[in-house]
Amino acid sequence: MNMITERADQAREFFRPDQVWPFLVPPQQQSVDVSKQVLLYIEGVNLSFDGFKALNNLNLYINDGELRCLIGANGAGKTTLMDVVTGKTRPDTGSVYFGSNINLLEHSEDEIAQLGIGRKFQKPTVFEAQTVFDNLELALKSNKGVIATLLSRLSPTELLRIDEVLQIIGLQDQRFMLAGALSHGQKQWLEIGMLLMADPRLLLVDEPVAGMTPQETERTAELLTSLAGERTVIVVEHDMEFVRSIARTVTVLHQGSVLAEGSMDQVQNNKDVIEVYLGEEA
Amino acid sequence: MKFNKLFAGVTLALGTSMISFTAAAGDTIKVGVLHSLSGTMAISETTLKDTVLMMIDEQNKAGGLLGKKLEAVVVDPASNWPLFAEKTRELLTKDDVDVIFGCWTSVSRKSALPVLEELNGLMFYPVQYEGEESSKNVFYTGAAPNQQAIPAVDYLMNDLGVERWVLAGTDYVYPRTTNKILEAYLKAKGVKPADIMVNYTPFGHSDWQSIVSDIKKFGSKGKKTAVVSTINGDANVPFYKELGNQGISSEDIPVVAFSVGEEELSGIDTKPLVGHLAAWNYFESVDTAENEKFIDTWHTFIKNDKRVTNDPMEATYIGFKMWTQAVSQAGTTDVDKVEQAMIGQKVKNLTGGTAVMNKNHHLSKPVLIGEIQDDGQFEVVWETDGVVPGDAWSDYLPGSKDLISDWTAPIKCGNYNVKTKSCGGAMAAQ
Amino acid sequence: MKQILCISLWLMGCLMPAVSYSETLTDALESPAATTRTVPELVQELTEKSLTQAVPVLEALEQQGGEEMLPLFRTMLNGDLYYVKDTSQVVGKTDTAGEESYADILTKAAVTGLGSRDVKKIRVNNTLRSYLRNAIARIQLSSANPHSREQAVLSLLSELDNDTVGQIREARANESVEEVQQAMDLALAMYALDQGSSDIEKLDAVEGLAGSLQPEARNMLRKYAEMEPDHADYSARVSAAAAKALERIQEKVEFYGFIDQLFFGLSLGSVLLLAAIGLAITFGVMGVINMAHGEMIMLGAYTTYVIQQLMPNHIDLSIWIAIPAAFVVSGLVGVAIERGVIRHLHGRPLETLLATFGISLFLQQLVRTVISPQNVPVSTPDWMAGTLQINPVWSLTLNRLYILAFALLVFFALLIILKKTNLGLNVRAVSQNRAMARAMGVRSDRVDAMTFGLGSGIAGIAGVALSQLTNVGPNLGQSYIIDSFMVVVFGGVGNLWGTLVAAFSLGIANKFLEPVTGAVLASILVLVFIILFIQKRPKGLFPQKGRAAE
Amino acid sequence: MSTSGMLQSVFKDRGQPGGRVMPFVIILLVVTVLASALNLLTPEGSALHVSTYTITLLGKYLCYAMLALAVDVVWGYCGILSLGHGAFFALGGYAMGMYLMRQIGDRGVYGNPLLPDFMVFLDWQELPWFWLGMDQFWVAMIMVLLVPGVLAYVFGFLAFRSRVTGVYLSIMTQALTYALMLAFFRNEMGFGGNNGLTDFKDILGFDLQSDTTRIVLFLLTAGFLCAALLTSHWIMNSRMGKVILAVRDSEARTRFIGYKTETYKVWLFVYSAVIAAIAGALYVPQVGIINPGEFSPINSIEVVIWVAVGGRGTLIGAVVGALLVNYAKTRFTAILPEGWLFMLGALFVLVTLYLPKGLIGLYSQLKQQLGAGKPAAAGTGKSSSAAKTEGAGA
Repeated sequence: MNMITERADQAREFFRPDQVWPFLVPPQQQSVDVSKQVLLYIEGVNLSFDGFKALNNLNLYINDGELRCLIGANGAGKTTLMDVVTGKTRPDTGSVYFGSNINLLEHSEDEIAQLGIGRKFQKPTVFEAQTVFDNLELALKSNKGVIATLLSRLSPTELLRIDEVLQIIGLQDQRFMLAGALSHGQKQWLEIGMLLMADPRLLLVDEPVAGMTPQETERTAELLTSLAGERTVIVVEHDMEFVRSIARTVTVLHQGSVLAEGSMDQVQNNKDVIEVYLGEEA
Repeated sequence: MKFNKLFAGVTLALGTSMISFTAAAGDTIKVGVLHSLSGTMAISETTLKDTVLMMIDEQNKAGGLLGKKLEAVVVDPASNWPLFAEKTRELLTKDDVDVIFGCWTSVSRKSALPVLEELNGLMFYPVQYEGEESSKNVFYTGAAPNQQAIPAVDYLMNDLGVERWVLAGTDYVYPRTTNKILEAYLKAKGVKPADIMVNYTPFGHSDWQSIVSDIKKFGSKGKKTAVVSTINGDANVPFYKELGNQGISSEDIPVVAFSVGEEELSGIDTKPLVGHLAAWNYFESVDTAENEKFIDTWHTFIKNDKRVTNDPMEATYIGFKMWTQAVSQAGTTDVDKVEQAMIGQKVKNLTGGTAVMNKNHHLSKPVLIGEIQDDGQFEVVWETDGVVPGDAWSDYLPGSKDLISDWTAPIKCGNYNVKTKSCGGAMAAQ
Repeated sequence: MKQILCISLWLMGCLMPAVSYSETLTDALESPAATTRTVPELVQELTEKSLTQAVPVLEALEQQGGEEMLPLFRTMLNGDLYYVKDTSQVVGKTDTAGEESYADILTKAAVTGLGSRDVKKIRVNNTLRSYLRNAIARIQLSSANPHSREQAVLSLLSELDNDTVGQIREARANESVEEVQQAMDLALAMYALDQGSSDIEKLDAVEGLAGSLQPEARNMLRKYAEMEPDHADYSARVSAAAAKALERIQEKVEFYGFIDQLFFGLSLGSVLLLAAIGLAITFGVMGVINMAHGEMIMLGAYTTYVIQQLMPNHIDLSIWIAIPAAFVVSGLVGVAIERGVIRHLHGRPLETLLATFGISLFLQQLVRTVISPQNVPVSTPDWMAGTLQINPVWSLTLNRLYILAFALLVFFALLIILKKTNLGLNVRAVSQNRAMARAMGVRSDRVDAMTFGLGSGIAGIAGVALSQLTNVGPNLGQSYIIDSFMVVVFGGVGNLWGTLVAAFSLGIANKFLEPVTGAVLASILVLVFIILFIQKRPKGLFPQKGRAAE
Repeated sequence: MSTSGMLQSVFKDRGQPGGRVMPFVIILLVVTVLASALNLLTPEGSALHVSTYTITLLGKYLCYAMLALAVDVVWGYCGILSLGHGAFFALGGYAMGMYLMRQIGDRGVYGNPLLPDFMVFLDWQELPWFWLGMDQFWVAMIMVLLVPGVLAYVFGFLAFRSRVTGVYLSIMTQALTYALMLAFFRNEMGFGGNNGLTDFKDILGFDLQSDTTRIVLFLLTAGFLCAALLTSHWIMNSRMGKVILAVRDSEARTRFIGYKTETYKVWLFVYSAVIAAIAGALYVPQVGIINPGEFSPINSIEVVIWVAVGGRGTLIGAVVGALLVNYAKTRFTAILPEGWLFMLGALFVLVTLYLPKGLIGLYSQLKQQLGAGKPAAAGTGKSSSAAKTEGAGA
């Protein structure tokens, strides 16, 4: 008898008219908590592929609004680190937090992107079969559900935003050209433009100036510096000149963990860094 | 530019094909041939197409029919069941054929049947099948279950003293129905359910280890055991091979098959099959003057001395002969008249005796049981005393035991219920 | 009834030629069938009698000729007994190395100058065959060869009667070989259980049967174990003892049944392994989806057929020639496909899939047109036929055993090729990093062709093995293609060991499911399982790890 | 989006793959209506008469065209090469077949009012549960949509969530249809085994063998095909369409800009499966039989080649490809039965090697080459280099 009433209670609870079932509640967009000034926490992250330690007890904190450069030799773990932050790869151990409240390891790539983390790949990846305009439209910060995209139409403000970004990346004249027909440098710009469309809180930029002319490099440097402050930017780059031109803080990765951190000059005079780089050269 | 040429070639090919297709015939009687020439069934059916062509050739040499030449219209339903319906419609409406010889599998017949009935066509179906059908528009010249399965079981039971039965078949309608009938028949003969093992395998089953091992265990219980096999086509070779490999000889556990004939044996290494049995209405090895002539004509026609003859070929032969006789008798190729004239037609069997077309559109034929020899032929070990009339509806199935088929007046019905004295199903609605 | 009596009397005559020869002869003389015909006359009669009339003639022959009739009976049982059309002389055919020769069946004198058209076969049917087999067994009870004696006793187990048992008892006294003694004891125990006069005798007999796995012994025990209490022979003690003995035997039988099933599974696994292993190379290592893989198998099987047609008299050897030939044929076709089509579709796996599917349709139709749309016969060499009888309830079929061994051999050979040879090194280099391998001077296009040729060639070898198990026809390849892909995907692409494990586990799973669900449902369940498994672990059982695998 | 908006997008040529469909839809409708009118209104034997045989043949082609469209939607636009779409087609067909079977009622040969004939002679005593309610047209129609839809959803959900892509997915779809084929071949399943379902009498009370019913079915098929074309066009031109193309070209990138790609793929897969199922449901009453052969993997692969011939990633291409290849098949199997498989095999190879964009691609290429001669069209020259981009990578 007791059990029956218990069950009935459970059922009543389940069908309460004043509440929606938990699985029907739309997931709330969490806002990032940056009260401690830190936007990205990476703590004790380990990751190995078939015995090769790609990331080795890596600790890294990125402040809100910072522009940080990551440098390091090939295989130091730079790209892998980006993979971990954007959800492409799960670390074996460790934690990655966005702000102090969002555990990035619980989210998938698309959710992380929606949280406001944008990424530019080493090799420019744009949707080559679609126009520049469509590429930007796709990247637009908007509701990205199936029904929403099926029924959506561009609002005037959105159109304006696209025009604005086209202006920034200098592709106004190519707006209806297929992205596949762009030059390498233009694709780089388009990808940056797509990042801008998404209006992200944190940008991960992997070798943005590879294959760019000196003028383009200069413009990129300007753009990235201008973005910092309002947004947080992490740049991975080999071009030391470029790094020097934009960086305030530089982090050196080596064999999957942080070797040194500081201003460009500090890092260049760091004993460990010199040893590793000279050692490699020798 | 390469594409242009290719494209032009395709267009040209399509164009010419349309022209060649409209070659019209003069005053001829058209005979439709509806056998798969490609796809999985082509192996069996191509032979029947050639048989019909041979018969037409012979008939034309003998002066044609009603003073007209016969003309074959061959189409290829490509072993694709819906295509059988489509091609039937093509034959009956586009080509205006007077009769169709065709189909092998039950499903192809079932597919063509509604079209035949709708357009009032006439078809001869030459393959042993599960029965349970009688259409006004179809004549069934192959064996019904009571002309193949039941005599075979009688032989095993009475002459070989078989007490335990394995009913092994491919999982489709012919084995299912045949085995249902046999199970009922065996039980009526006092066989205990524990002494019957039924097993179904998919088409083309090739790994027979477990099943043969089960049969071996089933057969080692001290009673004489036999396998009644309705295993279809491709699956047979691995089955017999496995039997041989597991050391089961035809003396221990004989297998009697209903789908293994000369044609099937010609494609396999017969060593493991020697001594096993098959039940048919015809064997190439039967020594009669008619058969010898038939085989000779066949070898001349097909220009290959090694080609064998088989039961469905004889069924085609009988069907064709009967049709020509019925057309001559009716003096027309009109379907309704020919249909009435068909009933009672007699044609000499190739194996001796006379086949008679019954009121139910099935034949009365003798039943033979042969043992497989290592040259791919059968040695007749037993035959029925006289002819056995084909049953459209089995007496051993609960659904059909009250049904008969009689296409003569006054019944004129394919599924007449003798209890309710009424014509069931679709006929009732008309 | 009288006939039966006569037969048993003759039988005695055969069994005890020294003791009561004259006695039986007189008896036999009285029977209607046995007039005083001589052996040659009787043999002559065989050429005239129809199948149903032949048994009495054989009976007479057995009775008169005794052991001398063995060659005649054996030849007849094998279907090698002929008679010369012109002279009615009865001859036996021997087939050595494809040369047919005939010899008079009684005098053994060679008869030369006969072709297959000059002789007619003396036909046998099942009734005759089983009669001949038993007659041979009866004659052989006194054979000099202990193995023949044992076989003779065992084949008589199913029809023990008073006289046979008498003979066995007699022979037992003089028997010195242990195996034969055991067989004879078994026969005697069976007889004692069935015909024994006292419970004690019967209980003794049950004891004697308790360890035996012979199905006849089991049947006898079962008869008593399951005997209804109202039966005349019923005895509660015997019945209980028999039931207990039966239970013990049943345990053993079940154990061997399990082993049997395991072997079936391994055997099916070996077939899957053979079919899939070539694919494991082309798909796994090169990443090329070759839908024409099944047709490579088919070509191998057809190669076997063609070789057998070319050397019809050396079937035993044909397989050994077919293996390298099939490798070469399928391998060359593979290379041609790679050079002609796949090369142009590099890095477009879905297009490759479609193009190779087209090739598979093309090859099937080619075989239909060139050879025949029908299945073609491929003979099994004698050394592959038959079983390895380990005990009465457990035997391994030889062809399956060979194919299992062969599959493993091919597998390990391939493993060595990939691990230890230069080609293997190049293959691995190209599959891991094409650009780098090229920079190192590896001719990647050549390696691609070689790899594809290797995979296809191995498929060809699989075809040789499959030709021994199943139909050789244009559709042969199609029936294995889906299974092959399943095995490779399940095992983990690019991992040969994975393919091995996957093939055997799928084979075994299939065979253990089959008795429960039936063959069709078993294959459906295995398919569904793989589909679900791949969702869980998209990279298979043994995935390649690391960034290279992305 | 309003209807007018939808129409607007349909007429708007944005250089998207697929291009304009409205002219094609209009042509299609005109031709079918004309053919129907000629069949019904002109006497037999008249030069203008279109025979019922031709109508059923065309009806069949249109069903195949719809199936091809379904495959194209997932393969051409989203890079999901399904080698198992025949399964959805057949399931839709079976649902319709079950309804038609129940419609026979007591007119079967055994006169059993409840059980279809094949159940009677297999000695079944009662209707299996999944046959219940199938005598109601609306239940059957729901099943036509629901069963394939749910199967596609479950399969897609599992596969796309665990990121099974490319050839793996193709092989899995093939295994799916193969497993279904084996299952439907089993007589115990209660779908008539190898014989399938046949001997249908009428649909919603209309005699299936009357010319009028055939014409109505034929027109319905054309109507559904046009509706599917328009809907697909609308989807592909919405932002969702752009996301789908993006998924095809770089799924990872699409994810990194915040789209849950698996959801898009699942729903597109379901949409495509439903189109295939409707095609199957329309196919069955027109050809008069449905049997497990429709599940055979080879059928599904053939559909892919229709799409490839016509031009994948263009809606019209799929339809044109299906019509052309099937017409050629009908013609060539009549003339040269043995030659057809050679042709089909060669078609597979040639199209993948030399015509990656199919006939539609060839057509636009030719048009462009001709146009390039005129100075006015010089501006479009650059986009031709994009034609090299291969759509359906793994």
